Amino acid sequence: MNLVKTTSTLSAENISVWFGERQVLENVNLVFPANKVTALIGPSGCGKSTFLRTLNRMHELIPGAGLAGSVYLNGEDIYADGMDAVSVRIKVGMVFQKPNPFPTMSIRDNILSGLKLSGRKIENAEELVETSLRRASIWNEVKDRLGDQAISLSGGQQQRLCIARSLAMNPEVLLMDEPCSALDPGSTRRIEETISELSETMAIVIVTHNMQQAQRVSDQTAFFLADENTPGGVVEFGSTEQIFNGPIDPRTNDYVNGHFG
Amino acid sequence: MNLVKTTSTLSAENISVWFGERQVLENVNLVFPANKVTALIGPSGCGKSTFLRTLNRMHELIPGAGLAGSVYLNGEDIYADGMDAVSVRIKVGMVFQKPNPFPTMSIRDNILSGLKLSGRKIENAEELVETSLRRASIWNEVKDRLGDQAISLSGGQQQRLCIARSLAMNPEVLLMDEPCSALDPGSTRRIEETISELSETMAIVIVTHNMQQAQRVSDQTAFFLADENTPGGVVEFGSTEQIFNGPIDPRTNDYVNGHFG
Amino acid sequence: AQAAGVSISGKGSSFANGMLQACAAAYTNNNVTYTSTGSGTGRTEFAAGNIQWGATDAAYTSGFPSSSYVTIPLFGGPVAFVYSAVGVGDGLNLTPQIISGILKGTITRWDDAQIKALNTKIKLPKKGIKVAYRASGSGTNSNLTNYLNQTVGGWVKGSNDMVAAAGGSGSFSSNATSFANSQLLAAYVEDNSNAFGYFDLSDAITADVGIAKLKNAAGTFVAPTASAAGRFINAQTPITGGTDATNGTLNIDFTKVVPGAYQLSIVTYGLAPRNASYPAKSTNATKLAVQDWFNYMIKTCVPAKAATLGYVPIGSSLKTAVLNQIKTIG
Amino acid sequence: MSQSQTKPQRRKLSAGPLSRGDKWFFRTTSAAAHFAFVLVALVLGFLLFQAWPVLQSQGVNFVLGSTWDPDSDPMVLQLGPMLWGSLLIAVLGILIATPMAISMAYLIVFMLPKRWASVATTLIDLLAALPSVVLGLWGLLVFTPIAAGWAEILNKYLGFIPLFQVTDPENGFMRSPFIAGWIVAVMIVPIITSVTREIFSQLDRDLINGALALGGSRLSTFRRVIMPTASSGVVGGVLLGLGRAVGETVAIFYVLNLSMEINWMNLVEPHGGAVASWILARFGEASPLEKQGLMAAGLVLFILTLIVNYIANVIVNRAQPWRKNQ
Amino acid sequence: MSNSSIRARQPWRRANISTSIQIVLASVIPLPLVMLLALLAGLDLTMSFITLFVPLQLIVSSFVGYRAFGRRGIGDAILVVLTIFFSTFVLILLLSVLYSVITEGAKAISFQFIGQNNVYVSPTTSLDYGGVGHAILGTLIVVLLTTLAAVPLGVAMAIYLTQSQSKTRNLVRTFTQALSGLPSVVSGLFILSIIEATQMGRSGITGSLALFPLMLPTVARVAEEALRLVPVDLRYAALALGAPNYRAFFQVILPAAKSGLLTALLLGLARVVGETAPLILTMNPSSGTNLNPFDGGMTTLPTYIYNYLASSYQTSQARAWGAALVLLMVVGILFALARILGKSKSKKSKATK
Ligand SMILES: Nc1ncnc2c1ncn2[C@@H]1O[C@H](COP(=O)(O)OP(=O)(O)OP(=O)(O)O)[C@@H](O)[C@H]1O
Ligand SMILES: Nc1ncnc2c1ncn2[C@@H]1O[C@H](COP(=O)(O)OP(=O)(O)OP(=O)(O)O)[C@@H](O)[C@H]1O
Ligand SMILES: [Mg+2]
Ligand SMILES: [Mg+2]
Repeated sequence: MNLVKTTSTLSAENISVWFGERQVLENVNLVFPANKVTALIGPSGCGKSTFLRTLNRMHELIPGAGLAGSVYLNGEDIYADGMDAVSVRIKVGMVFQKPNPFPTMSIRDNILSGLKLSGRKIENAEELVETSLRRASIWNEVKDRLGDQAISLSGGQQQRLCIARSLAMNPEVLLMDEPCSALDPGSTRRIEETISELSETMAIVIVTHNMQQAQRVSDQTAFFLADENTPGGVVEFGSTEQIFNGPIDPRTNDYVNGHFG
Repeated sequence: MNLVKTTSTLSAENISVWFGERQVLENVNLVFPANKVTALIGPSGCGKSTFLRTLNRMHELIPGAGLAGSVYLNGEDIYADGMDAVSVRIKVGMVFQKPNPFPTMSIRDNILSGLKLSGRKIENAEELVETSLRRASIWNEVKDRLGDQAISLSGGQQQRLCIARSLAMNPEVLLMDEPCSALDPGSTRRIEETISELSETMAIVIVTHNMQQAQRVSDQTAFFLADENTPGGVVEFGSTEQIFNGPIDPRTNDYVNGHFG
Repeated sequence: AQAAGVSISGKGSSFANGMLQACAAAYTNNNVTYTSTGSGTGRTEFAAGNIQWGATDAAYTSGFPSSSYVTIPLFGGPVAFVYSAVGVGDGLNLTPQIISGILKGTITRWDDAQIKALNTKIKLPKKGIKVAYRASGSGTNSNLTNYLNQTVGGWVKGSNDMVAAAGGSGSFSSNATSFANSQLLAAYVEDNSNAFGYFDLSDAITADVGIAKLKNAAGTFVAPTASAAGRFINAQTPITGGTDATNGTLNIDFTKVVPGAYQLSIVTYGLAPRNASYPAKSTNATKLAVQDWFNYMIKTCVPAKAATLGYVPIGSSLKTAVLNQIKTIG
Repeated sequence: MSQSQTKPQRRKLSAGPLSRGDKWFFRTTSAAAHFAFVLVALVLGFLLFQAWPVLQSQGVNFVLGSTWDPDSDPMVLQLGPMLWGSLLIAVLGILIATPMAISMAYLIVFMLPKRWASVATTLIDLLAALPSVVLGLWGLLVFTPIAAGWAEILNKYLGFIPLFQVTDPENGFMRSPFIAGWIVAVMIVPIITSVTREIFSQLDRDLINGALALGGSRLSTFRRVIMPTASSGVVGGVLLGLGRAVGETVAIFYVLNLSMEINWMNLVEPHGGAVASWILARFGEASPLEKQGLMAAGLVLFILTLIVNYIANVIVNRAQPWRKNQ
Repeated sequence: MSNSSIRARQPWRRANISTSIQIVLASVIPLPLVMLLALLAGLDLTMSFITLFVPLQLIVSSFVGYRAFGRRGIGDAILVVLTIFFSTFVLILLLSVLYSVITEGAKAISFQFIGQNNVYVSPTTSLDYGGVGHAILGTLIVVLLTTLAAVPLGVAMAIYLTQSQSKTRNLVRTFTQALSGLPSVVSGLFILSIIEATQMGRSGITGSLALFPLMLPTVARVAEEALRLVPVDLRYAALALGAPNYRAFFQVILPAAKSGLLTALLLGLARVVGETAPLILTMNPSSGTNLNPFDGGMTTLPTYIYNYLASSYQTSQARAWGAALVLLMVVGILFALARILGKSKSKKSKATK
């Protein structure tokens, strides 16, 4: 799989990943262009989440983690010497599978938490809170109770709050790890809408188990697979249209048509 | 939906369920005829597992649980006064989402555990172990190490062991709650084969999130749905063929075609 | 090591601890356990019937056992005034008046004029005195109070014949530090410079402290030694023909003029049951064992070991009376 | 599709007869469990029975007054200085122990590599079981001279603060509430560390990862996410330590100069109080009447720990909805 | 696609390592400096450490942190330095306890010290005679009796708290917790008041009774946790197979929780084995060996220490230290056992996941 490094916002080159002695990913090459949504699909345990975490240097927090290859953000290697992990994470936002708002903070403080945590000055706090919540399409639901505890929200609202929290940092890339798997249909629909809107201003990478969701929201799709006892890797990567309607690899075909998993 | 109570093995009538004051199911009517596989599908949290647990009186183990309606096993109300929960559970077996063999017992003892636990005599132990393991299509894999700890098996094998453990009790109905969701494709395929074979001798009820699986294994399908803050219920119930290819309710159509969840 | 006979346990005087432990260890007819708790505890525990025998430096004046019992003088010894004043060796000269002043907090410095006047040859430290005293009910305290009250005056006793010390209404300076038993007190004086305290001579010999000379009624300064204490004790008169409470005790007069005597010397009494049903956990065998144990102490152990440990055996003038007292146990 | 218009009737569940074995199983265990009530009632009952005459005759002054004179007629038994001393020492112990325990827990959970973390955990758990008599032994013979040195320095340089004032600096700095506080701190540090470590390690990792993914640094994550989320649990651990500190007997007995003269806050002044040690010191030679007074002191002490425990419970269980899901 | 020559690397380490080196250097340099200053000024070592070394260390580390990470480096450096400082400080204190007990205790300890009793021992007897054998036996007997009552009862409580659905569970839990706050001296007073009310006299059994209210809540609490750790799935699986509750408990839950319950037992033992105050109130000491818990005095290791600590004789203090070391060894053995059992448990539960 030969990908040309073009004007891409984020690209992963020859990424291999280890946990201790065990290799779980081998030679992954993917490019995530600006303003595009990329879906990562594949059966459980094939390394999607792990790969996602290498993209904003969350991977290194796990003791014994190992990595080979490079990740370029606008041409700069985020693993280069002297590159500060914190500055990378500020540019590459992340939303987790389980909504994880800070339980001790109000809705408003959750939005501002990123700035406070990274020690940046907050100007125009009110405006920032409103824009972020609006972009995550949750403003209308919470505008009257910004002071309430974040956990008083429903699961779907919490997840959109977490998205808003990331947006407040104004990231260049947003990583989402199965953001809807714990949510009801209504919330799922709303988050999918949010994703389409956000893709106008940033690159988005989303891991999902839901084939229909991948088809609905993504522009390009990468199919990960790990055979038993071998490291996982990308089997096929291309436009979503192609992956779902004309996959080249028979395993991709099997997977997207629900023959396993 | 008017169902005639005929030669059915198990039937649920007007089942409503509460947790404390919160009602999570309302008025569910379903019939599970002998030798048929029934799939329960629906988005997360709509009450499928809860309903399943009312069918063998596992529901009552949760503090604050409430129930209305009746469940008939061969015409007898299993919730009737003087009916012993233990005797119901012996007739209606259950397999859980996460494989849960008894970790302190060997494979062999796991198979016999049901009889020992329910205080029944064990005759022909060896024969029973073999038949049960054969029916769960795991005999060949474990026949040489029946004395090993059950947890030394792989996830898929453990799940089939749990099925075998239920089969050793010779149940009239087998309930399965997402038995494959934690398993790899190969194990999934084998369990699906087991289900088809078993359906020749008992009624099977299976909860699944995998639409393809429901289509592959079941004869009839019930679609559950719960709108926000209202109790869940059955939206549509019919032959699997009809539910997937000609659903009457538009919500069923949306769901089976992956438009939410 | 398994002892023959029965087990008898006693509690009480920490003043007597050194002597009693030594005798208990050497005694083989029965198994004797002695726990140094302070005379007060010894007496209440004996009165409550919790132990088979007791040891006290002050006889009962209240809280009597509910049954008949015997009080037996076992041995005596001096109470030493000790200090750890830097640069001062043994032999600081002290009077009852100075001691009373130090304990009450009216004399607070080592270089106080009154002390200086008596110790012209010693270079006293220009430091405050850290006073340490016994807080729990002890025979040492009781005798000290009697002594100071008779020689200086103004010292009052509380219940159980002890100084009411810790409550603040007592006679000790509120800056003084209190200790539950004399061994803790000894450790304190040893570890602290410029401290002052008092305890039995046997502890004083083992501890690394200075020992003061005390002015006696005859007007001479005498160091606490077994023989000096013996002179004082053997000059006291025993009481007979009274009650259980008084019989066997000595009528100690701290103002008595005895040449060469160390004035603050005290006597340890053994307590033993006389009633068959007392104490609650006693049997006849245990009473015989107590009898045998006391006989052993008076006849064998104390005369042999007292001198090296800093105690005084009962003098020959008293011995017959004491042995007769022991016969009434049981 | 559903035909029932009337509200469905809830049925009685578990209607079936329990087997004989189960009946016995539940009866026996339930009897055992309810023995907890019996035991608490017995302790309170017996102590109250013994203490009643004293409580009645002394009234509220039993806890407020500061004279303990079993010789006067009528007897005056007032526990004030001991109660206050117990609290003073316990609070001092907590103030010393808490920052250390939190540091230790943070070190173990967030800084040490796994192997060292488990070594440290074992060590701390072991030290939590140090018998207090051993601690007293160490306190008396090893620690007191050292801590007296610290107290002297504090008095020398910070003597203008009432906390570190003494009436007579010549008097040595031993056997003060300051030293007892340190001993108590050494005793409860492992307990608080254990609880805090447990809570830190059970913190939702997603929450910490969330903070790190938002560009949080070590300090900001600790201050804004870890501590606020763990605080109520940590407070629970601290109060557990406080309960222990208030009830500590032998260790304090060895290192404190017990005095009925109240010491409000002069930490390095060589006298103070502690109810439990007072009981131990007095009971041996107490007359039957004074013994009743000591029983009353025990009762008051137990009630004090009950109150501390109750507050701990309330704080730990107070609105923490994010814990319910776990 | 696969390229077998690639190796696992940790690129993020590089930055960390250079910072770490700077931090280590920064920590090492102030140390001799401060020592020298302290030596010259004749300052107390702990004090100079606190007043000079720590502030110096804070400044240097903040500087290094700032150079590596900018402003946030300052805060992180301060956090790290303070954490390490406080932890080290408290560890030194705690280890000093262990160190004192071990070095001082080692002087007294010998086979004869562990084996012999105390009958022929006086304060001046040399350390070659007598020992704590009787106290070890006394401790074992008293604690064993407590255990016989507290463990079955505590485990039964834990069963009730985890297996039944009864409404009084929370109340039982609250009371158990209240009991766990019972000061040990109060427990002693409680039994003492019973002794005095019933005239039963003191013996080993009264000591055991005084320990009982202290051990019970510990066992109940830890046992409850151990039973709670057994996945509820297992219980449901057993019940779904038609097991009555008691069979599900004894055949499935109990075997799975066995090591956890043993931990409960050992922690309960550790809670009471060092108790002193309640035993002083409720038992008479004995210098001889007494194996009859219903009659006569009995010495336990803590009361032995307590009594010997009350003596200024060198040998007596040495005996107290020796007994403390023996006591610590007993506690240590209990903990090692608990730890080993706890380990095998966690391995098992990992394997089930
Ligand atoms: N912290 C870790 N330590 C060791 N191995 C890990 C760790 N996290 C994940 N793994 C292993 O790495 C492999 C990939 O895991 P990962 O979570 O990335 O899979 P995934 O594709 O996200 O699966 P899922 O769809 O279930 O989320 C798995 O085999 C997993 O067991
Ligand atoms: N023990 C319980 N106590 C209270 N509420 C419960 C309990 N178990 C389930 N519920 C609630 O009942 C509803 C139905 O839950 P249930 O587990 O039956 O859903 P489900 O359809 O099986 O979902 P899933 O597909 O995620 O397994 C949910 O809203 C859930 O929150
Ligand atoms: Mg994942
Ligand atoms: Mg479910």
